[in-house]
Amino acid sequence: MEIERLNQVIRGTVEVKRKQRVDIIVDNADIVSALHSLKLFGFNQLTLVTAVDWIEEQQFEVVYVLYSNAQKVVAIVKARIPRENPEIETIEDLYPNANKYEVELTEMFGIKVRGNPDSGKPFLLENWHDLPPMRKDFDSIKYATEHYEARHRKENND
Amino acid sequence: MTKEYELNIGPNHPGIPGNFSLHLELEGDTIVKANGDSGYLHRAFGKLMEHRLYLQNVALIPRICVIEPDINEAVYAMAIEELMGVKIPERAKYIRTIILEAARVNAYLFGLGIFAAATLGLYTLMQWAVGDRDYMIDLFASLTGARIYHMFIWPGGVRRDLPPKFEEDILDWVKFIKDKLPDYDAVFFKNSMFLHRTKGLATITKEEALSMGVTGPNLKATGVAQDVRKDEPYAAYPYLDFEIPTMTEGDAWARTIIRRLELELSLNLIEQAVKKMPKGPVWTKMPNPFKWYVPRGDAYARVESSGGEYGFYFVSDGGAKPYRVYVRGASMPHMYPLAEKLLIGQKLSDAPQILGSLNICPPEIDR
Amino acid sequence: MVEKILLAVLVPLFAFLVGIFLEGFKRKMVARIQRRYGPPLIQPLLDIIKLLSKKDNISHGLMFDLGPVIALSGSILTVFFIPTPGFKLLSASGDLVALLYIMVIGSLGMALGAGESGNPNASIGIARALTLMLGYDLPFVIALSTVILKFDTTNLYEIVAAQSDLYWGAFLMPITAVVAFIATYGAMGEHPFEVVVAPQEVATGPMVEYGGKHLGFLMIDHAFHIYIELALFTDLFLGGASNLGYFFLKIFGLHILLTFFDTVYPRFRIENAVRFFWRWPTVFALIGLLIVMIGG
Amino acid sequence: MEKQTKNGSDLKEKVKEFEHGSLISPLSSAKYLFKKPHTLQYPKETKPIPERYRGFHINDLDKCIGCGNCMSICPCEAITMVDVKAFYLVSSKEGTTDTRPQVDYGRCSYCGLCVDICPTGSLKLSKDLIYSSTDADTFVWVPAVEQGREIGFIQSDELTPLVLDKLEMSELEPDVRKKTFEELILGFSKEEAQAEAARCLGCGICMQGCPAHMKNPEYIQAIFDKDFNLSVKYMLEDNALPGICGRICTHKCQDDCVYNYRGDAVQIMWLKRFATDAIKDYSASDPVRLPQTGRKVAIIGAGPSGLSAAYYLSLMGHSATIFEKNKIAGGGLGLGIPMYRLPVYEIDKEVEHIKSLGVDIKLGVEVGKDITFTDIMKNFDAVYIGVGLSYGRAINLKGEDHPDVIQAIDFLRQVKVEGRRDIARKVVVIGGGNVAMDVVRTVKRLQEVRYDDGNTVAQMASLEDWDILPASKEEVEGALAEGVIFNPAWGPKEVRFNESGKIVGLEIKKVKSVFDENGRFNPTFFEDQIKTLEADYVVEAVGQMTNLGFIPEDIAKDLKYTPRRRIFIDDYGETSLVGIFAGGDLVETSLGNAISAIANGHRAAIGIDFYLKGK
Amino acid sequence: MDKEIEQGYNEILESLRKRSLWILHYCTGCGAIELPPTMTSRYDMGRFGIVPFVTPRQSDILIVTGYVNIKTLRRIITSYEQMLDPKYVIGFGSCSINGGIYWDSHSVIKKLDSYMPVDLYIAGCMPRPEAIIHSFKHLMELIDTGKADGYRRYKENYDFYRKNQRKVLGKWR
Repeated sequence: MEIERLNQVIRGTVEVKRKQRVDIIVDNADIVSALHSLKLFGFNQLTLVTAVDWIEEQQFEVVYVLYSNAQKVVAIVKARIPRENPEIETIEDLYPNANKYEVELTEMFGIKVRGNPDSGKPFLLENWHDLPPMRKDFDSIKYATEHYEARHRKENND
Repeated sequence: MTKEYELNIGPNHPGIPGNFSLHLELEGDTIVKANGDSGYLHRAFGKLMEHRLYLQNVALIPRICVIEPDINEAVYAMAIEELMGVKIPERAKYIRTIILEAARVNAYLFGLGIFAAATLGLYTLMQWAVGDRDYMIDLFASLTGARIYHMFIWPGGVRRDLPPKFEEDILDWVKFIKDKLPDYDAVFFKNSMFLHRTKGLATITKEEALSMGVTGPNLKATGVAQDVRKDEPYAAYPYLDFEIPTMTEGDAWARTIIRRLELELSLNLIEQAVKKMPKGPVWTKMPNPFKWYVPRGDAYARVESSGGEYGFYFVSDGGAKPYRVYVRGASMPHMYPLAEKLLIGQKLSDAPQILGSLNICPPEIDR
Repeated sequence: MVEKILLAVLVPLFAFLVGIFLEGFKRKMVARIQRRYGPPLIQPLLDIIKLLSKKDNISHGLMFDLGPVIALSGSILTVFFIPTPGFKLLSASGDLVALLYIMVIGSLGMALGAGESGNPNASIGIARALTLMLGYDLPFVIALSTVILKFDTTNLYEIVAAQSDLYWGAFLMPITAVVAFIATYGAMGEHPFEVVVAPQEVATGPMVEYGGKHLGFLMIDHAFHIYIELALFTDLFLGGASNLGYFFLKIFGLHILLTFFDTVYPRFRIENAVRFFWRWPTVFALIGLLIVMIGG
Repeated sequence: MEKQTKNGSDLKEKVKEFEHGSLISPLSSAKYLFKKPHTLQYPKETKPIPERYRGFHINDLDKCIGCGNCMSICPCEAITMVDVKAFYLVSSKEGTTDTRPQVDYGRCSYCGLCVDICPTGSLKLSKDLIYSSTDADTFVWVPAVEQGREIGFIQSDELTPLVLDKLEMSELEPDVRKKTFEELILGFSKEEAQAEAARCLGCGICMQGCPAHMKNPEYIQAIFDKDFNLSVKYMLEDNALPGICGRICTHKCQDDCVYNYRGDAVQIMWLKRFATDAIKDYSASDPVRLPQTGRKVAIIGAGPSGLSAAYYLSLMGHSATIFEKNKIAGGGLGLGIPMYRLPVYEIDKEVEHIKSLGVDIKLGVEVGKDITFTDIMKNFDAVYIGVGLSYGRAINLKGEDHPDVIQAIDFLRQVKVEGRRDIARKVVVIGGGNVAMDVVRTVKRLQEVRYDDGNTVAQMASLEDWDILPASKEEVEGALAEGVIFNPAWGPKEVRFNESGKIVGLEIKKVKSVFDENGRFNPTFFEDQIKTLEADYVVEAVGQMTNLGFIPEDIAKDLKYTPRRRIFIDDYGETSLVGIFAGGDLVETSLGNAISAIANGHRAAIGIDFYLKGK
Repeated sequence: MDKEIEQGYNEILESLRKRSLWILHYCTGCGAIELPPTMTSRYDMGRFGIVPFVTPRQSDILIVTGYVNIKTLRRIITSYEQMLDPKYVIGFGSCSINGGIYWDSHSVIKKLDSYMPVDLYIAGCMPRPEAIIHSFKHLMELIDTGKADGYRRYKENYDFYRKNQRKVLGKWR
């Protein structure tokens, strides 16, 4: 197993974080090609796709976690994309189970996924008109207080 | 018989494992299209955790998956321990293993019982299995103080040491379940009617399973011995002697039998762990909860749940609260796209079996 | 005349009480196998009272309302035709052919009513019920023919009379008896043939939209149904009985057996169920018929 | 390895078992028809509830101090602290509040974190979790100890999220420190300070105990966050002299700290000291300064209360002028506190900081002598009197007018300001307070420096016994370690002289009781139990008094006093005379320590501001 | 006189009715995990004639097992309206009373009784089987004394409930 060789196949930084964990940081444009190479390299399972909202840097970090069944290594592929009009390319053709993760990405972060026909369809939420809820600038406490009334607590109930 | 129906199954439908629904398009009795509809249990744990201190989250996270809450606690603790570079005491590792395996047995007993009742109409197994599971729940209550949401595994180890006589009690329970297993086998697992209904049903191949990110018993049923307990051992698994059961058929029957075998394996693991458990402390001191900062960084912690690989992708910005947590439930790929694909071309009456055999846990999808 | 009216009340009452007792007993027995105590014996009665006392606020049209009534009246009518020791009400009573026709009324009423509800589950359930009927009716009819051939009569009273002194149909035609038992089992819709109601698949099928009083009627109908199927089998193969107590005991024994099977087998797929009935029971029914034809 | 392969083959065989079904095997379940069901027939039968069960709360209201940590840790916001005075008699002990936790069982998740965090251990969970009601509002109540509710989940001593043990402060070894006037507390390193700050729960119950109500949780949090400027900013909001308080404060806050119930209090004072030491000057930490108003305020006395008043007045935009009779600023702090506790440079640092805001400190100007009080009244818009108790109080001891019998305050001033280094070999200090401690430890140091043969004695005689000794524990322990001899519960009788008029000893008598039954100071003695302490020098450290002689008679006659002969002031420090404010040790609300004086000064500054605005 | 007879008749009915209660089989939240143990052999609530049933039409009790997501709320209300009178609602655990641990979630309602009448609340997170049986006994008592009248309240205050439902669900029908 030559994880070190990953450097030659992938444009981006590869760092062996610890045993069984590899961090790979790539550019937005290289996500699909990097994942493609990784799949050829043996990372045949897609564990999850998600995003992190780095609001101070005005960026989203899209995270793909892959698993190599043969080498027993988890690769975490990260790419930063701008927070304004975020868009990524779909990887559904590479990993069929990416579909719903990408749908979730659109729903929860507002990141558009090009090439995913379901992107933008409601998945977990129904009738949602506010900001995508997992964004840092969406204040769920405020939303919950405004929309769902709470029980007024009587004091000194004994 | 080519009349086309559209049929919504669920969310309040006994054939559906939990609160979610299926939108089916039928031609006669045959499913031509299946769409899952999730979100009935969506609580946005990722967001809720961002509001809470690290210790407060210990109370929150078991609620993600009610069938097997302890995996959440374990995986949460593991993620934080990795980021903080904390080593946990040996005894805590064993206690965690015992809890996780007992919870797994509970999940299997519950899941198989419900599977038998809610898909095949065999209520007897459910009545037995869920009833027998309750003794372990009582033991959990004596160990942790609560029946379902234990909030017992926390970063650094476990919350309390074992109560007196717990080792004997749990061994008694293991023996009790082992004695009951032949009955379960007789009435369900070796019942020709069950074989008849599940053999050859909804078969997946190894390649399909791998490409869709399928894990756990569903993958083991296709012949891949992938199990986090072996691949990336956590808690006390490195010290225990066990073999991952696999089957090659990949159908609903194999998936069910794998779970039956796993059940037995877990019972054996509990026995081993109880016998090997050393004395000593059970907790590495963690900071004061109000000033508990976790160093900046990210970690992906994973464990083997009863459904498959269960993980937290955990990001900390160095503050007192998690910055972002993504919960990777094992059921997500099992439902989307696996179940949606498997249902196509099947009879309506088999839909509950297929869903049941995949052991889909809706709260894991909705979170 | 008074006697007739009295009988017209007493016979269904007896059937109902037996049915409801068996239903209650079934729950107790199932519970026992499942290592619990189960509801009290009169629970089915309580359920029916509860259901009848409910306020209906939903109707899906006249046929929907009539369905359970037709089903129930069909069942009550059937009861009159089944020989019960000590009661003889109608002149045609006991005629096997007439009985077979009347027995269908109940299912038909149910089908009509449920079809009206517009719920796809109900339609599927009805389709299943009719399909299943096709399934168990084939071996059952062959078995009946065998019986008719054997005793050379279509009158149940005569059949019962012919079986006196332990010359039971079951001993005379064991194969046919087993087949008829299985068919009866199918007709009662218990596991593994519980495909019509199948809560997990079609959410109680035909009954999906029925609640309250409608469901109450259906449950009464079910009690009759149990009685009818078991009484018929008793009359055909277990030699009927000379008095009510004896008759009841035979039914009771049969029911214990049925309940036990119900508890330990999962459900068939509908097409499997039909295929099952058309395969072995039918073949054996034919063999039984052959034996009778050859052996006289 | 052998075993593993065996397991593997076992598994394969096991799988084979399941490959063929049977229609007969299910029938074996018939055996249960003849076995007793295992149903637990609740409510007829019950099962025992385990020891650790987490049910409804039980709260020992007497033990509970209302600190609110349970509320802060609750992940569901189920707990609110409510005022329980209406139905419960709350103790008025310091460090407690009138509130008790009220639990909303429409929120509670029964996690037990509140129990684990509870500092007093009053909160527990019960074994009872059966309650149903038609009214959702009845799910909120204040838990108490209730009949029939058994204790379930309780906290553990070892496995607690609290960090019970304090970080030991490093200090000079007794053998070293008794020979030097170097500061004996070495202070925290950055890591130590953070570790100690990390212990704070942030409940803020300590703020009540502090006379100045400093924002302890906030500045400790800032220390934990390594933002020392912010930390000092929080301090300066209520305390103009944080660095000094970080060294010599009586730290009432630490006495109230909730950790006292289960472990060691957070060392708030040392943390304060660390933060002020960590930044060179406070200019980045000053709270918002208001624009100049042009009003002038005179402040008499540059003690802690005067400096405090001046600081806050200048923050509010008034110009403050301080008149100090001594050559150095700081009042009692500058004159009386020994160097090993409070180095001079620390006072200078704080005074310079106050000066940097434009406060004019006129040193060596004694009101009544160099400038008259009337002039001040004429030239300034308001006057603040903070002259403190700058004169030692005599106890009318026989022979006390001897030159070798000295008042503590004079002695300390001589040592600190005038550089006195001579000392007798055998010294007795009368008194048991912190001043007495300062004196005796100073004496010890002087002796150690001057006589290197070790043939010296420094001892003290106090009325109070060990258990009621007013001096702080740390001081007593420090003194004991340095070799000071204690004579507690002995009262002074008279000073003994030899023929040449030199002191030879102090005769003392055994104390029967210090306070009478009403709790008033009224010592009684066993007149027959008498012993003599050898001494050739006696220091009286039993109290101080003030001298308001600088105020002209016609003004002073309207000045009201409290029954205990302190100046009467209202809530904002104003005396019975319009425009004249007072604070510090002069007034009764002061507890005779620096932090109270600082707090008085702050209060008075606010009062003066109101007064000036209204004028 | 007629009235008294009717009343007496009703009383008898109520006392019989309470002995047969069918639960709608709908796992709305995590509290549903404690229902199977209560239903099955260990606690066997079938002893009191309480069994799960499949469709709303057949059921008497709607158990709201814990938190209610807005997506679920819509289905619960539909199910509730489909049930036949008299019908009862049991709010299970903390979440149905005041939001529970999900008080700050953007998709979970806090006060169930704003949207539908609730006859009985059970404390706990989640209530243990004993508490569930206890509460069923309590509900039986309420039915016996005619106090479980949520379905009547729903009709009387229909506008109030509808307004609240609209507030969170939008104009959904």
